[in-house]
Amino acid sequence: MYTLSSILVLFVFWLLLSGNFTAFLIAAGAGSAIGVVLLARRMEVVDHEGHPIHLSWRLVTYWPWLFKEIAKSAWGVTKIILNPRLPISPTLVRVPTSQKSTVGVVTYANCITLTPGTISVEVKEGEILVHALTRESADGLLEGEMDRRVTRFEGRR
Amino acid sequence: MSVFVDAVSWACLIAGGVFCVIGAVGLIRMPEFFTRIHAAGVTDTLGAGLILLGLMLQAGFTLVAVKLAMIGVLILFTSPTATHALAKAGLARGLKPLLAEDRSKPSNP
Amino acid sequence: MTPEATILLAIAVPAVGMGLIAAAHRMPDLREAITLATAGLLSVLVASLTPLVLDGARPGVTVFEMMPGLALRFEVEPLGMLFGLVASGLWIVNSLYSIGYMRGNEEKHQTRFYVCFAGALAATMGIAFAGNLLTLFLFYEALTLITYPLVTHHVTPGAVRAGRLYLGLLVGTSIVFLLVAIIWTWQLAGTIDFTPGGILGGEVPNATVGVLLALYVFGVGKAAVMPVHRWLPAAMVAPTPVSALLHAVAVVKAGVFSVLKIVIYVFGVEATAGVKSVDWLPFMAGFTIIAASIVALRADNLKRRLAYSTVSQLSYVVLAAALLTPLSVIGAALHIAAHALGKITLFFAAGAIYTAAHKTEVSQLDGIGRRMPWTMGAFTVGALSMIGLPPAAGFVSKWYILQGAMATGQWNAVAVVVASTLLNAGYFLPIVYRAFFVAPPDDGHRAHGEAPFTMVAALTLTAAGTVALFFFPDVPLALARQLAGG
Amino acid sequence: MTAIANHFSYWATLFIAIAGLYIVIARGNLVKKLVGLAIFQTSVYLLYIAPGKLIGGTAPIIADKFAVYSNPLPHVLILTAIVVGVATLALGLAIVVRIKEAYGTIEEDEILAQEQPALQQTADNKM
Amino acid sequence: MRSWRRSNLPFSKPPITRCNILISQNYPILHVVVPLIAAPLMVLLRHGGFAWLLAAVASWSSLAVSAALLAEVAGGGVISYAIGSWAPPWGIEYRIDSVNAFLLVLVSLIASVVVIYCRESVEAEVAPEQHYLFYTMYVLCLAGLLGIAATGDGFNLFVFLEISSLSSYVLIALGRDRRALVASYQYLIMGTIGATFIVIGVGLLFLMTGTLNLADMAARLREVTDTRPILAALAFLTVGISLKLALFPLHLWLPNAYAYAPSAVTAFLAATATKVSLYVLLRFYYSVFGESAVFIAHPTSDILLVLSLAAMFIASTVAIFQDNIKRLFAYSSVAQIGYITLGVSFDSLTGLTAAIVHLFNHALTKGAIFLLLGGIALRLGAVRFQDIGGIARVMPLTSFGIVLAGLSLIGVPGTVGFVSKWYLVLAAIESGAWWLALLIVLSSLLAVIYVWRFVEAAYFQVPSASVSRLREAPLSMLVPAWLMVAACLYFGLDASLTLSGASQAAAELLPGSR
Amino acid sequence: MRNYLVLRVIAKLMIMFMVLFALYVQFHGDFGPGGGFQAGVISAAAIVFYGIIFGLPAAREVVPDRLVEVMIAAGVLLYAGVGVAGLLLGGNYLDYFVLGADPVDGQHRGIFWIEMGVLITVAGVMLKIFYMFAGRGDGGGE
Amino acid sequence: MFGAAAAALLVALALALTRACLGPTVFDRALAANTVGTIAVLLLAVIGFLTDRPEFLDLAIVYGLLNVVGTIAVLKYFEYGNLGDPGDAEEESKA
Ligand code: NA
Ligand code: NA
Repeated sequence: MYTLSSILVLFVFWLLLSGNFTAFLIAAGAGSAIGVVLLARRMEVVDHEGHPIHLSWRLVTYWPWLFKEIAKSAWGVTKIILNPRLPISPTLVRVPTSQKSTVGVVTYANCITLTPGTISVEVKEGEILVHALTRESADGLLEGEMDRRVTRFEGRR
Repeated sequence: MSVFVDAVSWACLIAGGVFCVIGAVGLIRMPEFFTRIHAAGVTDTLGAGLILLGLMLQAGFTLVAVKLAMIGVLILFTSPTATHALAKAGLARGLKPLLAEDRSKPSNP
Repeated sequence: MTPEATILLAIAVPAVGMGLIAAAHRMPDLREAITLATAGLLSVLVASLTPLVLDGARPGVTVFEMMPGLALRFEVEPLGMLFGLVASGLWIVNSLYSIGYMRGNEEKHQTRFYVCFAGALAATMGIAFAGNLLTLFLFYEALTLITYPLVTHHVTPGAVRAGRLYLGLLVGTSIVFLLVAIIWTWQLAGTIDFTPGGILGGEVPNATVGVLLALYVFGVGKAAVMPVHRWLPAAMVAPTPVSALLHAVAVVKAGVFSVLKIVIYVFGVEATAGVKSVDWLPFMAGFTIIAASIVALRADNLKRRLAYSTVSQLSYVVLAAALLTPLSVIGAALHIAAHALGKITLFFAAGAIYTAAHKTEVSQLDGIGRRMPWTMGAFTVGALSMIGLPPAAGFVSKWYILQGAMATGQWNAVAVVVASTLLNAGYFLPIVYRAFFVAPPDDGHRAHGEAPFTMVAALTLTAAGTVALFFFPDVPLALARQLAGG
Repeated sequence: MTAIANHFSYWATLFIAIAGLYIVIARGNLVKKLVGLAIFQTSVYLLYIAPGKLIGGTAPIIADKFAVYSNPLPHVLILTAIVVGVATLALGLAIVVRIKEAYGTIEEDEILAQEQPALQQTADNKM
Repeated sequence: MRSWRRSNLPFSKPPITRCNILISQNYPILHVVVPLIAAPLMVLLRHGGFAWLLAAVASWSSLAVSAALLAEVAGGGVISYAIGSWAPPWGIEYRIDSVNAFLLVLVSLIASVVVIYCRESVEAEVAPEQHYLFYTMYVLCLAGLLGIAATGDGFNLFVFLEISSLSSYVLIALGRDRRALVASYQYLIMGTIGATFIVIGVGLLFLMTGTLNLADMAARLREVTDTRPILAALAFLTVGISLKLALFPLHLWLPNAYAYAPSAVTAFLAATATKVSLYVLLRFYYSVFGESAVFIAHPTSDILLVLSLAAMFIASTVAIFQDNIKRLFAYSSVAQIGYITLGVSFDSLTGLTAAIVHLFNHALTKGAIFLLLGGIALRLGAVRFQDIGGIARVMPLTSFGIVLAGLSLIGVPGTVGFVSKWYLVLAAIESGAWWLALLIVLSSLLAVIYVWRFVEAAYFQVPSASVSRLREAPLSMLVPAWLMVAACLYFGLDASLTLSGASQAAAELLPGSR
Repeated sequence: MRNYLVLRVIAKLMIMFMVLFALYVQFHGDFGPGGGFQAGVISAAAIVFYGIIFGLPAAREVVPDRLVEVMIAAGVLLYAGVGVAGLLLGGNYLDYFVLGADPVDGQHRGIFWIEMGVLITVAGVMLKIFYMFAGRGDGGGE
Repeated sequence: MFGAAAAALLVALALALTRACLGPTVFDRALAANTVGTIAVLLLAVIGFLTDRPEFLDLAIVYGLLNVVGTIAVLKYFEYGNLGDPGDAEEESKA
């Protein structure tokens, strides 16, 4: 199941990259996709973690929100950097997580890191240790908006 | 249309370049390692995103745009991963963050 | 057999002899027989060439080209003929003597000794018959190297030191001066073939001729002109047959032979006669003659005295060559032969004394003539030849040298010869006197007689030769005259 | 403009080369020396990146459907130089690893110090 | 000039007549390709004995091909071979003339002789599981050296230089003494700096001329007006090549590398690597920059002269005081390289002939010495003076071979060293510097001292118990070594072949003075 | 590091795409030289990435040491073989033009196989280097 | 305009390199190097447009991939002392 869908995804990826549709290149693409998946099976990386195909359609709703958040917080950090007084108040904080799957937790952790002003430092059972540039961004994270959205994005299986 | 797209794309490129510089300035200005990571984040997100967007607008709906998008996705996935790994490694190797407040202590006896 | 083949054989025979001697190293008798046979064969070969040369022929053979325009070439001319005769003839006698000496003193490494000796003769033949400077240089160096194991025969620290000096001075001077001189000559004249009348004549600036001559004279370290004479006394650590080889048969003779040959065939006697820049050479030679004689006078060690005598006598040849007159050149050539016979007799005698009586110092020789009459008789003949008194060969050669000097009015040279004759007498006659006219000390030493028979036979033979050369100098003289006649 | 570019590449080459060489010479740590060497080699890439007068103008990679490409393409040269540099660095590191196993250190002076007693000993033996 | 596949277009379509294989047409590349193909085969098969056989076959075929090439160009011809049929200057050109054909024969000859020797020597000195690696690196090194000699392309030259260098670093590091590692590391650092200098020099020329083809570069350099970058290129190349050829004082890597490498490697490298570097120097000086640009416009001659004299005297003096005999002869190599560069510094036909003929002669001499020392190393484990006392009694052939080759180092007539010395002194006298002639011969007296240290140790000392137990080196090592010794004597007595080759090559480089 | 959650998940996601991208570069690089090199570097980087995250033994299981050596040799042999093929077909060494029915075709084939050789060798060499150092050393640096 | 973006990126690059040189800790340098990598990727893309050679994008992708592998390799080295340690001992997982 994962194998077949992986081959398909890789083949589409190939076609996107290639843009050339000669018989040779299409054949090469198909062959490459199959070969890569065979190698990946050897590595045992073709599973729900390595190939989270089930999440793909939810990206459509999640990413725009994420981009907005990134832009907002990046602007906040920019102001801090450009402020001559450098008004920072670095804070370490533990953020609880509500995701069920590893992919979900990783997504949440990476989203925390991706939004400037907060970085996930350690991912642990049920919580993430976060370093925030200011108290405010730490507080913002603790409100749990992102946590809820990632959990929703992860979906229930 | 093309003028408008051009204008937007120029704006994106300039803004992206500026954010990149700001991130780099932050890299210099910030007092210690963990705070510097946040500054680098500006370059990685807003700077990179805007520049790639500007370039994509220039490229139009072509293969080049697809590749630019791919670079964007690549950065989107790898940048936080690398940053996180850095922060984790720093902490693990005994690098003490400069803190105004440590709210992690209570739950970490 | 063609003369060309004979020339090549003259070099090949001792070389092959080396191999045979080495192969027979477990059978001493066979080994010594091979040595004698080789020596005899060589003498016959060389002698067979003599009539040709006396008839004016100059047989030659080019073996191959070593470098473009520079061949390995042999050519027999009168001087080389004379040297070849002396060397090959004395090798027989020396071999005879060596057998007695080496066995009598129970020397080690006897095979190596005979092998190297044969090799030295091969190299000497190459020098004698060299047709150009390159060939001469090749065999000159070969002679140095092949005699090195002979000089260091005893492998004592002293022998190793002497070997270092021997090698350092001879190889050093030959590479630093002689080689440069040869290449310079080649560059100036476009040839380095030995040519009657010389090859440098005319075109070369006078000053250059003087510098070149200096390079040659000091480059040929074997001629032992002061100050490059020091290897010769040092080499006295070697067994007596080796000393005989060095002093009479091959090494130093090869040196003065080379100097004479270069003066005659490279510079040219007539061509160089008026050149001012070579005037230093007679002085250098004269100084060596006198200085070495004085050292000899003060030496108590018999072999050391003989060694310095050699240094002095060699410079006779150099002086004679430097006089640049036909008569003195005849004298020089004859002196090579005369000194060879006389000095080998003296060394044989010294070796015989050492073998029979284990005495090395002059002061120990009181009355020894009574126990070793043959030996000391021969010694006396040799001493007379050194001094230059009849009826010894030394008289003939000195006579020609003096005549040459006087004919051209080089009175300094005359004075040197006369003075050195007195000095020679001063350090040889006391030995003869002690041996025969002073009573032996009563120190309870065991009685001894003559040395082993082969040794006595050999030294008697050479003493007889010394006298014979006085009475019948025809062949050498004829050869030498050809030389002077150009 | 080309001239400026050319000169820029000269100076950049020179600067990086000197910096790299300085590290090679000044550092006693064998790995750091190799890093310096790698930096030194980097200078070459810069030099080849600014070819003033390539035969036939720009070097095409994909030009038309079928085109002749000439061999002295800067990026091929740089690529080759990189390959050589990587190989050198890897070999150097491999040697350093074995030096570390043999001597227990990768500091030049400490290695020398270990060899020095050996020299001393040979001198003593000779006495 | 004769072009083997003449093409006027950037590429030319050769007449497609399949299977008209003329192997001889491809000689200019085959001598490099054969060892290059042999190397991966060895890795694939991973078998020491097979690797040796393959290395031997590769070396011998390279020798055969090189000899055929030399015969082809001996008359003064030039063979131009376009890789991939891309006509020069677009493609990589291989260009064989009498200069590099001479070198090709030398290098492949040495390789062919040493490879026989390797059989027993490598068995003893290299761990069994690394034998295939040894031979892989050996043929790679050979291919690199041959490639340097054959190629007419500046960058390709750098690539082959690095192939040979990298493989020689590995070969040196395979030595059993741990100091081999440090030596290899030092050589790697110095060699890489040298190679990088060279590629910077080539790059500067590339920037100025837009071409990497050396012949083409030479033609275009005449038109370049801005000479400062060219001067810089000259300086970079000179320093870089001097590092590779161990010109004093850039020789510091050499003594340890030679002393601690496996014996076969020392012999092979000593006989070939520095010689090939010297060829590169000559090629750039005479064929690319041109004689006038190098020697007349700049004091190159004087600089070379001073450095050469320093090498001759200082390195020889240092050699005298070495205890490790391999190190001694390594320093002697530095000195002998000084003789070669001295010949170059005269900038005359005779001087260049002397340099080239000494290049050949010294390769034979040092090859022989290091091969024979390898025999001692095999039996004794070490080649230090305090260990070899009296060794001539138990290893007479080995010892005598070293003495004969040592005589060649001194320059005794009848050996190749004499021929070299003759021409060097002649060149010095021709240039009017007879004091230089004296210095040349004076410096060879230092060789007398260090060679005689060996003679006295080997012949005049009483063998210790450990020495007495030794046997003569095995035949498979003695035969190659004595082949070299015999060559030292043969070409010393009859130098017409080597000298005609050398003077032809010199005339090729110095066309004006023919 | 296989228990390092974030890295593990991201690595699993990326590795397949990296290898595929490498092959993309390889197959689209036949007009420009260097494709093989980049492809080799990327595919090796993918394996190295895997090795870093999942450990050297795991990487060695996927690509054994012997395979790495064979890759290096086979790549070089392929490269040289193409050259010899040109030679055997009557052209010069590395002559692509004789490899196909017409020169253009021949050039395509020639470059393709050459680049394949480069890919295999470069990937092999990079892995060899990684294997050589990954198991050793304990922070020789600062 | 691409030129302006490129110039801005060069400035950013210089600043990041400054941090890489200043350190002071290894992690600062690694962070700076990672940022340099990101900027270099962008710069490559912009240069592709500037010189009209789209193949630079492939180069950018390659660089981006290697950048992340390199950063993580460096981190692993400093955390574990070598690159090959499977690191099973570490407890972090919740899965
Ligand atoms: Na963040
Ligand atoms: Na962030």
